[in-house]
Amino acid sequence: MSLFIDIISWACILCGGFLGVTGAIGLFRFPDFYTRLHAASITDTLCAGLIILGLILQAGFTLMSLKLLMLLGIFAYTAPTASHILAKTAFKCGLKPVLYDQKGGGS
Amino acid sequence: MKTYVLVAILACFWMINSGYLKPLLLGAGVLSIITVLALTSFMNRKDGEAFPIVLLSRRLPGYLGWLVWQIVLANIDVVKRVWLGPASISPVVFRTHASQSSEAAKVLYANSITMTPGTVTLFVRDDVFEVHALTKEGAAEVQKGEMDRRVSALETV
Amino acid sequence: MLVATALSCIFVRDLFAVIMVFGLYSLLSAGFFLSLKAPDVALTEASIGAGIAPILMLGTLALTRKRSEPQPRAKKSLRSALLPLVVVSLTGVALIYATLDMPYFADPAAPIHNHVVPRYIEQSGQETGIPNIVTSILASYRGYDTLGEAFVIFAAGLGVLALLGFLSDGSGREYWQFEDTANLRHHAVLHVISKILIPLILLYALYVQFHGEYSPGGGFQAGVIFAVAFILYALVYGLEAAYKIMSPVVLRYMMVIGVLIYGGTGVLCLILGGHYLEYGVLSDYPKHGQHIGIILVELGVGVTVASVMMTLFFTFSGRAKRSVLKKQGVET
Amino acid sequence: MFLAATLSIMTVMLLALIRAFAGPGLFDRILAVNMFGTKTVLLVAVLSVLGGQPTFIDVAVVYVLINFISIVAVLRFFEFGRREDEAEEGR
Repeated sequence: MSLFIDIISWACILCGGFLGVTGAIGLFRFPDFYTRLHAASITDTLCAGLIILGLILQAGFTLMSLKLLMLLGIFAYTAPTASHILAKTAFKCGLKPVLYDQKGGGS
Repeated sequence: MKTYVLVAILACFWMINSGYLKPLLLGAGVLSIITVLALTSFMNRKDGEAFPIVLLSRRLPGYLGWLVWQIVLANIDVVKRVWLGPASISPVVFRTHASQSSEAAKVLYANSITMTPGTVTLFVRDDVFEVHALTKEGAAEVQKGEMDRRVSALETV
Repeated sequence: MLVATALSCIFVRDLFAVIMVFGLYSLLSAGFFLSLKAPDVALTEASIGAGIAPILMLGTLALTRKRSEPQPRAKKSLRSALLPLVVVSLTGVALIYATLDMPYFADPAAPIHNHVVPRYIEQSGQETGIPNIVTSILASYRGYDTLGEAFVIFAAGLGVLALLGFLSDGSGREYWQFEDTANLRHHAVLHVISKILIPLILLYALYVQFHGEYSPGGGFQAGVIFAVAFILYALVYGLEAAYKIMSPVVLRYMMVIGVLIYGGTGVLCLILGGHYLEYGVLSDYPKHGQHIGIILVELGVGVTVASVMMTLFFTFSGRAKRSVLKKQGVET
Repeated sequence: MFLAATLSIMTVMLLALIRAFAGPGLFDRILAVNMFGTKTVLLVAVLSVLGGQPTFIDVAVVYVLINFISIVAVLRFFEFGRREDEAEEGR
């Protein structure tokens, strides 16, 4: 049973790590700020979630896992807000009008 | 009612953090919670915005579960596109209507949109959201309005 | 990790983005402290280095920006922030040079490892009855030092006040309100989120405050986190609203009260027949007395730090905001 | 295996750092810094589980909060600064 939990937690952590690296690569591959924001949001959500989930499984039911859960909660709470205001301020500042891909082809 | 919920949240927060059951520390916790409550109620009175709770709904756990699943799906999609390269994306900006009545529910909706990779809420103006989506498909997904409907359903307790 | 730290060190001169890189640097070094198993230091670094310092620097930047406004290169005035930076980095180089004379890292023969540390580590648990060694050292063995630090912070707050002064109530008031209502609509997300977040942060600060003896933390960190909650409030709801919650006058009193709590604890010990800051006499049982003393002292430190930090922030951003608004007022 | 987690997070941090230095625009930098911060939090969480010390998570929580607030501060600052620039242009 503990082996089973171990395997699941390792799978979670590994997937999380993979997602994180993917997000970071997306940070380089995508053309403009807003699209990069999407790539970053992968790492903010599922990557963080999976890694913390894996850690929780690893820690077992202790105070530590509760704290980790709380961390995840706060994280899930602040991360989208942070990216939202980031996008909004960028949008508001008008420094980077969005790169319409399909429109770029049209006009 | 809202105060009770806030107290419950704060108490949980304290217990999770502290983990000590000594009377001295519990006393300190009670004291802290009272202090925080006093401060927040003071703030609320000053700025006239109450503590927002949509979180009382019974459907919230169900919604969160659905949201997590949505996030997983969207993640897979975005990851695929990262590896496929920039050619596979088609960023669009579009407007969507939020049918929620309360501010807090709207914010929940906006944040849910942001949280799902591939879509980011750019702007909230009254009940119109401006959303940036990585792909046309993602945009269409939001405009179908399922998430909107689900968040609205949360409001009716 | 070290490589990355060094990298950020080198690139720090690059741009106006210096502040953000500085925040990064703080985070990194905090992580470094953490990997050395020094959570107390890491927490301090995280809250002060990564949190307060960039915010205050932003405030300062807004100020300097305003100051260099009359100069012809007004547009590029941001670069003027670069000069102090170069000076600071030169100082840093000098400091690094100085550290060359210090004992090698983790050298067991270094004086610090032979003198008081063994005693602290081995006996602090028994002598003070407090699990967290760092706290017991700071507040008990080194009570005077910490008292001095509290006074230094107090003095810093006073200095800034004396130099910049609180906002004198001028014509700026109506502009603030205008600005606040303008922001209110567009920041709905931020408002709702911070509404929930602020109580949590406040409670967290108090948690850090009261658990200084058990886990990393204590007055300094708690004060900073507490102040950060208010700064968030000020950022989201506008300075004017924050003034209403925590008026500058109250803050000034709080600064004094905080220092007085610390000093008063010492005096109380004197009255009860002990030495200055000898907490053992505060209760029938020395350990219990230590406990009470440390809690009081930490409270004093926390109050001082929180109020000084808020004062700094309010003063800086108040100045910056006023200058901007004044300019706008002139134009319209 | 913890090594794998640590390594991947560090890779992400490194990439984000490069993005922060190379990033063409201001907002790219902020984005990278934000990402860096969140990854630091993860790293701290991993370290705390690795060391078996729940108190480390306190540090992580402080990071999350501080990171969020500094992002808000930076953005508010630029919003504000922009208004100033606008005023300048309007003159």
